[in-house]
Formats: sequence, structure tokens, C-alpha cells
Amino acid sequence: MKRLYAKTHEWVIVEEGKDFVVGISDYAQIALGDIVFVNVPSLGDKVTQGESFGDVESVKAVSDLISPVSGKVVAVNDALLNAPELLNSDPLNTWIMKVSGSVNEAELLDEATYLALDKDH
Amino acid sequence: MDKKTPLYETHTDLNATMVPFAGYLMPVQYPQGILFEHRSVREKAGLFDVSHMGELHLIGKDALRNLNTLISNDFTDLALGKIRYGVLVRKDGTAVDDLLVYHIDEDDYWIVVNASNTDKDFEYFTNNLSGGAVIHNESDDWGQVALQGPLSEKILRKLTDKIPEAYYSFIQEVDLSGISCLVSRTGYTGEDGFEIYCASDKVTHLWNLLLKVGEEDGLVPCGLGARDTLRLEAAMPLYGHELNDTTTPLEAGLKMFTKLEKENFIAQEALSQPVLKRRIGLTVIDRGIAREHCPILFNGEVVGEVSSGTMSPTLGKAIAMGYIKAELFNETEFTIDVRGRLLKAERTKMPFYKK
Amino acid sequence: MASYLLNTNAQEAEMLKAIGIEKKDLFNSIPSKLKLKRPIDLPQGLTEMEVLAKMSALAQLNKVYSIILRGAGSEHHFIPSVVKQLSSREEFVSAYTPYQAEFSQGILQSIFEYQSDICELTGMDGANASVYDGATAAAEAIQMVLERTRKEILIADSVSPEVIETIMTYTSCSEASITILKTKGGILHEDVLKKHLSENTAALMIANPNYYGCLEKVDELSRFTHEAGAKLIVYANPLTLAYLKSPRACGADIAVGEAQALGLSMAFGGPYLGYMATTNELIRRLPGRIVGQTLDTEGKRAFVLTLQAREQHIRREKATSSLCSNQALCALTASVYVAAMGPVGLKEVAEHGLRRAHYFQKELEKIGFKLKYEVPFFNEFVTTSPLAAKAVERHLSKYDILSGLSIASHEILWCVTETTSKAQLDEVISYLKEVTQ
Amino acid sequence: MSKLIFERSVKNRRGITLPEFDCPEVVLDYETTRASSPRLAQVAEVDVVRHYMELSRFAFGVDNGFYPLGSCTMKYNPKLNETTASLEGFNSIHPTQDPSTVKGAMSLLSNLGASLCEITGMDGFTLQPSAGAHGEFTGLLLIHAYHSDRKDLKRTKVIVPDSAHGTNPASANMAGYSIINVPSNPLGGVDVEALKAVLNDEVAALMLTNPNTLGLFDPNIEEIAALVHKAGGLLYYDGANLNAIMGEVRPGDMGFDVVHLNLHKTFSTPHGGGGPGSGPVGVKKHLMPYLPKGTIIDEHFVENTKTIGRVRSYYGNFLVNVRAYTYILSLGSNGLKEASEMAVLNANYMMSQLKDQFTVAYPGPCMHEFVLSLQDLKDKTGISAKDICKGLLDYKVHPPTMYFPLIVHEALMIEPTETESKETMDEFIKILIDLKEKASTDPDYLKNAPYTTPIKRVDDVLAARHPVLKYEM
Repeated sequence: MKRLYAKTHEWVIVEEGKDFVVGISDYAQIALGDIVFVNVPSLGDKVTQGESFGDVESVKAVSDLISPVSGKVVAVNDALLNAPELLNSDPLNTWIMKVSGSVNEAELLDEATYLALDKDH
Repeated sequence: MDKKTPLYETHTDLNATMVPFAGYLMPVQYPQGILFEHRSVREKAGLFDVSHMGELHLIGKDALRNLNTLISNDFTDLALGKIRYGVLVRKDGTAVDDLLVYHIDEDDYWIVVNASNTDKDFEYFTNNLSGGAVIHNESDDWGQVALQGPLSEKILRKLTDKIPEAYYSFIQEVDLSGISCLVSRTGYTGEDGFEIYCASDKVTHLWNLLLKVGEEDGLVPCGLGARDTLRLEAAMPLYGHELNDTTTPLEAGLKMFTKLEKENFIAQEALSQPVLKRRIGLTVIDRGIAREHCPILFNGEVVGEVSSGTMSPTLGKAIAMGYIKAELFNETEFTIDVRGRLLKAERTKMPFYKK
Repeated sequence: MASYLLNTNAQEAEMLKAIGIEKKDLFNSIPSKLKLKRPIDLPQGLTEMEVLAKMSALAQLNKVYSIILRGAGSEHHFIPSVVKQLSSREEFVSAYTPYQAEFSQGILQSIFEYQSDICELTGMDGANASVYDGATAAAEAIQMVLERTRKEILIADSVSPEVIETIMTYTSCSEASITILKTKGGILHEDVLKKHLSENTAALMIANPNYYGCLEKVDELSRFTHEAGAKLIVYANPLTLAYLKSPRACGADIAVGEAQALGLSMAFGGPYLGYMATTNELIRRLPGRIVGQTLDTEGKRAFVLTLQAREQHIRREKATSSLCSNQALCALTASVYVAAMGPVGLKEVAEHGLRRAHYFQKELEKIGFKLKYEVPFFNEFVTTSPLAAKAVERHLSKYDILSGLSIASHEILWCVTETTSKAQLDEVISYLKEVTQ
Repeated sequence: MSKLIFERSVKNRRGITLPEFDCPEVVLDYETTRASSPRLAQVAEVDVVRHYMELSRFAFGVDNGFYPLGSCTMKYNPKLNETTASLEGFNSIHPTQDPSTVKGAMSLLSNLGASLCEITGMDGFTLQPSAGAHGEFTGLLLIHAYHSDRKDLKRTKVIVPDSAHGTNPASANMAGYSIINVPSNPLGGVDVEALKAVLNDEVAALMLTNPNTLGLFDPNIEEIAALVHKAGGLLYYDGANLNAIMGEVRPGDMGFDVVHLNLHKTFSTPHGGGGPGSGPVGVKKHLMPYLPKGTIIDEHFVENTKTIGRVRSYYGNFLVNVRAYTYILSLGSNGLKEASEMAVLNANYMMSQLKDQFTVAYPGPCMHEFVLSLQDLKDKTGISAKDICKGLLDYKVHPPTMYFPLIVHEALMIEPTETESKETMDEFIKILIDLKEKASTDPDYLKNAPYTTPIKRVDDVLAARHPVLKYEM
């Protein structure tokens, strides 16, 4: 199991034989501030790596969520509908969707590289 | 007490001579005189205040049927935007008035009548309309000016392109410098020209506007005097003279405007009878002017009387219209008794003047 | 000339000195080549007396009818004195959009109450603080229902032409495609709807009562629309909703419409009040200002502009609507009206219209104005006319009556409200007899 | 805070009484009618009056005090405007009345349009758009129609400076355009080199506010106009800041093809707590054939076969337009120019008194407004622009616009308008300086401000996370 990051601040857990698990980084939640709403995809939606799969809304901004993987949405985290603040309080343990499909890992960063990048922000 | 048109002050400011006419104080002439005004209309253009005319509005699903019942002409094929002349008649065929009918819209007609008869006409319509039709008197709402003469169109074109092309047609809501007008290609002078209607409170503005844009073309204000000589040359009947409560349209020679074949015509029977008198035109040969009520003699016997007469400015002769016994309609030589003087007069084909 | 300036010449001089500039140099940053080198070609200013005289003269050039039998999107209703008095309070009139919540609780609460009124009448979960009018509300609603794979909007042709035209303009440069569905006998039929519904359909929009006053079979249309996975937008006059089943109860996902009937004068078409309300599912797609209830730092109930992240000042080009100014004072007026009328009064206003419209229709029928659509209607209805509709209009005008709207050469769309009594309707009938019998 | 009107409700209490029913009952299908009455407030007229009087005490308008809200032009709203807008001849006319029966309204709207043409140097106006953003959308549709009509279909982009009002890009998006943001130069004006770099045959228009959102007149406007026109694009003028330049310079003379105005700013119509406004759109001759259906010019409805269609019902916010026309008649040619002069003088005066105390985003003469940056203050004391604004509330003045334009950090945008006196401005200046001192001496005091308002700072996050948008009846 490994956690990879997109430059657009989403993470994905890649584990052999399992669905991809997608969320947003700690940096993203800090930048957004208090998250008030997460617009999640529907079960069965097709997502494409590098394209928007939903958005996340804070008091002061709405940001697109960019999918780090391609495939079909097999699960969404319904808890976020009523408790979007979970993304603020525990971003790395709060997943948004699970996807069955493929990933082009060359487009993503490993944790160390991403966190190093984070420092430059 | 005589009424005033909205233009009364304007006329007095122009130093017009004001006289009572049809219940209104109207300008008979402006300082340059009737002859000047008359010639201006024949050669260039003249402007008349005719705000005193009556405007009636006939509406109803049976409006057309009522028109055909009460008015001598047949309006069945009167298209929208067109105008038709007719005589409002009683059952016995006598004329209540002569008038113009405007086809404003479906089931909706506008009738322009003589000032002196407005109330009489309104009452006559009200009492005689049948089925779904009603008449509204809009006379106080409207002002009217008549722009007459060969240069009329040129003058009007300076203000609008919406000019009714055909004689006896009209266009509604023509904007003349912000004044909404109904422009009608009609007149009472025997010349091309327009009668322009607008809200009565706008007519002063309209009058001044037209005089201003027409000035360079020789447009001048004209009074009732010139209006009378002009219409006489054109042999147009004037109610109270050629027409009255005892005259029928056929006697007045208005056969063209009297359709007996139509259904439900109130005077169909009366007007099918032979007529007893006829209107004729006369040119006075001896020096002198025949006036209204002068007896007309044939072979020394009084056979009728003059209804209107004047010295024709255009022809330079005294002309007259009058009624004679019908059986003398084909005679050519008559005598007119002008306050004891017997003047020779010659039967003349009407109109006396044609443009 | 009127002037609303305060500074005296002496103060002006002091200020210029403080700045260190001469008055003529105030506009030096404008290239002199561009400057207007003559006075604006308008008349000199007038005094208050002169302006009032001029404006009164203009107002008098407009004909005010004593009986108004025309609606078609703008209705004549009685407006209680209390409505005008309260809605012209300067604190409301001269305030800006309530960005500073602590300073604007009065405005915010009035909008919250308005939203609550609209939600109660429409049965919805949330409403916005208003948009320009019913037509723009309908056009904005289209944006709310577009999905990636669903871009087609079906609209019944019984929706007001002004509304449809506005939608066409709004969507002319967007990805939505509009299909107008033909109605039969005054209402939309399910077979027509079914023929057009597809997996690309985003929504069906109907009006109820519709432009012709007819009541659509909303429940049925709703069922088929939802079965196809599309949304239902219902355009409704909120006044009728005091009597009729709410759009939500009929299955609508979005209710929009013109709320002018709630205490606003006809005013030659504006300002009016477009309302928009929807279910929780779509609430975050609702455009424009929205007031929400929250708490202040001491735990007291407070109201605040919320869900602003969707709005243009934050999302800029990603916003789906650029709504900024709305019709807040009109919304306040409507909520004063609703409060003054109360649920019973509101229902009575609606019922007066309903009863009198039906009475009038029956009387009209007797003199040859035949009901065009044989379906239930509310306070508006279409009749044929035995004479040209325009001629009817000109005739009634003579008696100071504004006739129904002529929607075809021999068709009239009538509207009856609580402002016209039975006795007055009888009078109208007697005038109509003049031109029909 | 006040009770909600619903909390004042007492079962079976009634307000307005209506006449008895005089026509027979009508029974509609059970399926179509309400099962029960709506659960609205049941209150008496007195309840309604007291309720709204209380709400009015918790509202603050320009009639209550100083309102230097930048970019919003909160000038005094003359009472005469309210009198004329309440004339029966304007209120009781139906929008579909025959034009011959509403000549006063037709004439008023035509004259207003003509006056706006003269003030802005444009050729024709539509008064249909009901707000600034509505005007922008209309203007962009006009631009779209113009290019389409010329079969110039490649133009899919609109250039918007990063200092622009948010409505600009949002309206352009609604009109189907993609947006190119161009950076501002240090003066908040258009960076001409950056503009050149993005101009090409795909650009439909450039949207500009001039004076810009920093309150500065863009001296390069002629060059900018020439560049955009040369590239085949059109120039759109956001008239939010017209109050600075009436009688001095006209958008039409600067080269703009389309303008929108905000009558609720420059022409003194009240804001009403958010509306109704009026956002008329003026165009040069070449765009007139596309003006919306429902536009009235020279007392007639324009009949354009190439019209973009209508952008709302009827002819716009008529009564707002009545107010604006009243204002134009009152001030006249000279008064409008004097208003702009005083607006600019007042702004420069305030800036001159504040520039040593705060960082001015751009020092030097401004137009009708100017922007302060409180970044330094925040760095030193932790007190933000928002804290200062909340502190102002306790002095019963409305705070300036904060956090706009986006290109200035911790921005406070101040627009005094012409209808304020030197005394009022001096007082405000003193308060602002006092608050600045307080930021150093007692920052916690400011962080908890305001103190005298009916409520304290509100929880925005709670409101947005769990929206409560209506009273639970």
C-alpha cells in the first residue's frame, strides 16, 4: 500500500488488488479553510485522471476536485454530506471516493516529494 | 356661447378674423386674405384648423351591418386602413349628415362628421343602432388640421416616411416630431392633401410644427373663407347648404355614394322613388355673384334656389350650386334672382375645377 | 436647480489646500484629448417644485383604469396601506446589501422571513433572496438542473411567452438546448411529454396555473418526468399557492415564479419579484443571495448571507450566475404583504379571484365569449370573442375598463382579482352586451 | 434580537379584512387544492407594524449615517425620487396597455435613454436590464450577436483584468465565453504588454472599469481601445464607477462600444437592502440592431430583427428608472458635473488625511474612491481589515468595502461620494486613526468588536455547513 499525491492536492491510496481510495491533502484543507460542503460523485460515475470529479466548498471558495485516477466510482463517503468538517479535522483518514480502474503513476508524486513541494507553498 | 378649438389663441395671435361657425369661433381669414389663401392652396399648400369636426367611434360585432343600414354607401368591402364617404340617412332618405368612415380595425370604425351635426349624429346613431354595436363620441379628444395643396406631400415627408399612398387611405400612429397622429389622405379643397388627427392637447404643437417645416414651401394658414371657395370650385357639398334635413343623397347628385342593392338599408325604399329636385352647377354669365337662397328661374318661373355661390378665384367667374326641379335637369340656361337683379347663368358640369 | 452637496466654498478651499491641489487639476489624470470640452447637452437642473410638476405631468399622460381585467404576468391587487408605509421605511430603502451582518440583522431577518414565506407556499426547503422577476427566475432555474449528460430542457408552450423568450435569450450562448412542447386544449398532455423525455432530458418546465390560466396535471407530469430521471420546474404565482397544492407536493424539484401579486404595484412592468425555491438536494445550486440562520459568538440566533462561495464575487468565471443586486426591497414588501394578509387573508384573496373569475366566465359565455379551454382554471381564462379582441379593448376603454389581453385576433385572456366586485363584473357584462347583442 | 414574525403568530388572529365573497363557490378538483392552509404568521396589523419597526431599527441605510462603501456609490437618495416614483400614473399602469395609453411612461423612458446617451457618449440605450450584472450579461450577448452576425465565429474569449468586479467574468461565462485574466500594472490599470500578448482573433471583447477598482483613471485607455479594436474585438465598459467622471469624460469618447450603468449607484436610486437596481446598457450604432426586445427608443418599441431577445419581462425596473430620471432632471447638466467634481474632491481629501497613517494602494491623486492596504497593520498587530471594519460598527458608520479589489492585500476601499460633508469625513478619519492606535494598544478589543450591535460576530461556517434557510413552521 502506498499513498500518492496529485499536484492539485488530492491523494490516492494504491494497493494491489484493491480499489483506489481518494481524498485531499492536509495542505488543501488548510488552504481552503473551513470546509462547508463536499460535492461528491454518484456511484457508477466515470472519472478520468486529471479531470474534475466534484468540488469542495469552504466559506470563501469553491475548488474543483481533480481525480488522481481513472475508472468507475464504486463507493462514496456519505458521511461527508452531513459532516464536511471531517476533511478539516482528519484529511488523511477521510476518504471521498473509491474507484475501480487504472492510474498513471507517472503523473503523481510520492509522499516525500509532495510534502517537500508543500513547504515551498 | 360658442366653443373654441384648442387653436383659438394661435389664430388670434396670427391676427385672424374670427367668426362663429357651427357653434365654434373659427378663423374666416388671416391678414393676407382669402384670395391669397385660396391661391396658396391651389399652387402650393395651405393649413386649416378643422378641430371642430366631430369624431365618432363605432364598435361592435354588428358594426358593419349598422353602417350599411344607416349610411348610403356600402362598406362591406372597405379594407382596413381605407376611408369611404357616405351620407347618414333617415328612413325617408333625408340626410342627417355626410361623413367619412375610417376602417380602423376589425369590428371597429371611426366616423368623422360635421361639427354642427356631431350631437345630432351621435344621437341618431345611438337611437338607431341595432344588435352588437355602440357609438362613442370622441370629438373632444381629437384635434385636426388639414394640410392641403400640391406641395402637401413634400412638406409632410419632412416629418415622416409613413405617408398614406392612396387617396382615401390612412395610417395610424404616425409619429410627427413626437406627436402621435392619424394621417388621412383626404381633403375638402379639390387638391391633394392630408387631414391629420392628433390628441386635442397636441394640435397647437402640430399646427406650429407644420407651419414651420412648410414655410419654405409657401405653406400658409387658411381660414373658412378659402375653405369655402376651394370646396365650391371642387363642387363638394357642404351640409347646411347642399345637404340638409330635407335633402336626399340622390337629389344631391351623390348617386356614386348611394348603394341601393345592399341588404337592410334603412332608406332603400324611399330612395328607390324618383327624385323631385336635383343639384346642379351654374356659372353666372352676367356680372354679379349668386348667393345662398337666391331663387333660380327658368322661363321666368322660380324652379329652385341657390345653395352656395361665390366668385371663383381660380376661374375668375362667379359660380354657384343650387337645386332645381328634377324635370329640368337637362336644361342649360337659367336665370338667378340676386336681390331683384336677374342674372343669366349657364348650367356647368361639376366640379368646376379639377386638379 | 436641486443640489445635494454639502460642502461650502470655504470648506472646499480648505480641502483643496489639505490635498495640495487646485480644483482645476482634480481630473488631471484624464488625458486632456479625451475630455469633454463642452457642457453635457442636457437642460440645466430644476428645483424640486419644477421637477415634481414635470413628472406629475408625465404621470398624467398615462391612463389609469378603474377596472382592470388583465393579468398575463402582471396583476392588479389591493395593496394595504401598511404594506406601502412599512416598505418605504428609510432604513430598509437606503441600506446596501447586508454584508455587515452585525449591522444588518433587520434586513437579513426580513429576507429570512421572506424565504420562509416562499418555502411555506411552495413546500420547498430553501429559497433565495429574490431575482429580478419571474422570467429571470425561470431562466436561472435552467442553469440549476443542467448535468454533464443532461442538457435538454422541455418547456410547455403554455408557459408565458415573456418567460420563454427570456429563457431563450439566457440559454442562447449556453450548452442547454430548449424544446418547446405543444399543449392541447390548454394543457400539456402526458403522451406529448413521454415522446420527448429521454436520458438527455435535464428538466421539464411547466407553469401552474399556466399562461392561459389553466391548471396542468402536475402530479402526472411529475411522475413521468421523474421516471425519466429528469427534474421538474414549476412556475407558479405564489398567491394562488395559498389555495392550490404546493409545487413540492405535486412533485416539483424547483419552484419559481413572479411574486408581483404579493403587494407590488403593476408599475409598467417593474420592479417585480422573481422567487426561486428548491429542495435540499439542489440547494447549493441556487443562485444569488441567500440568508441563513446561524449563531453569533455568544450563541445568540443571528442571520447572515450564506452559501456565498457559489457566488460571482468569489467564484468569478466559474460561477454559473452573475446575480449580484436582486430585488430585496420587493421581497421585503412581499413579506409585509403576506404578514398583513395572513394565511386566511391570502387564501381569501386567491379565492375571490377564483370565484369571480368563474362567475365572470359564465356571464361572458352567455353573451358569446366562449371558454376556449375546457379544463379547470384559476383566476385567468381565455375566451373567444364574437368581435375583434382589439375592438373589445377599445370599447371597454371608453368606460375606464382595461379589458383582458388580446392574445389572438378573436381571443382574450381575462384575469379577475379581488379588486373587481361582482357588481362591477355585471357592469362590464352590460357594456359588452352593447357590442355583442 | 427580534422575534421572527412567525414567533409573534397567534392562532386565528387576523390582519387585513377582505370583502365578503359575492360570487358562488367554486369547487376545484381535490387533487389540485391544498389540504391545509399555509402555516404563515397569523398577526394583526399592529403586530406587523411593530415587527417591521423593530427590524428597521436593526438596519442601517445611508439615511442613518456615513456609508463609504467603495465601488457601491452610497450617495444620498433624494426624497423627491420617492415622491415621483409613487405617483399613481406610474404605479397603476399595466405593462401591456396600448402604447397610446401610456405616453407618459414611453416618453419618460425615451428621455432617460437619450439623457444617458448624452452623459456617456453612446448612441442607444436599453433600460431593460435590472442590475449591473444583468447589464453585463446583456452587453456580452450584444457583443456575441455582433460577432456572430459578421460570421466572425472564432471569437470565444473575453479578457478581464484581475482587478475587475467578480460579476465581469461570471457574466462572460454565462454568455458562453471563456475568460482570459490579464494582470494589472502597479497602478491597477491594464498591463498593456500583457494585453498585447493575449490579443488575437479569438478575442471577442475586453471588459474594463475606468476609473478602475483602485479609483484610478487608466491613462492608456486610448491605446488599449486601439489595440482591442485593431484585433477585431470590442470594448466593454463597466459603469460602476461613472460617478467619478460625469461631465468630464465619456466612455463613448474613450472608445467603448458597450457600457452598462448602475442607476442605483451614480443616479441616486436607493439600494433597498440589495435591490431593485437598474443596469441599463448603452451601445454605439453598430450594436443597435441587436438591442433587446422590449427596448423603447423615441417613444417606440424598437423592432430589431437581429435582436438578442428579451433579458427579462417587460421593460425593466420602471420605477427605478423613474427615480433616476427625476435625479437627472433635478441636477441637470451642471449639477451632474458638480456631483462628480465633489465626489472626486471628497475622496482626495479623505485620502490626503489617511495616507500618512495607512498604506495607500496607490499614492497620488485618485478619482472618486481609493484603496488602503492594511497588510502592514496586520503584520504588526494581527488586526485585519475585517477587525477594523467591525470596530467601525460601534461608531455607527458603515465600514468601507473590504477585501476588494483582490489584488490588494487587506484592502479597504473607501468611497465617500459627493453628498457628504467635510465634518462627516473628518469624524470618520479620526475614528479610523483611533482604531489603528487601538490595534497596537488593545488588539483583543478589536478582535472581539463590535460591542454595541444587537449581535456579535456571526458563525459563517455553521451557516454554510448546515444551512437553515427557513423557519420551521
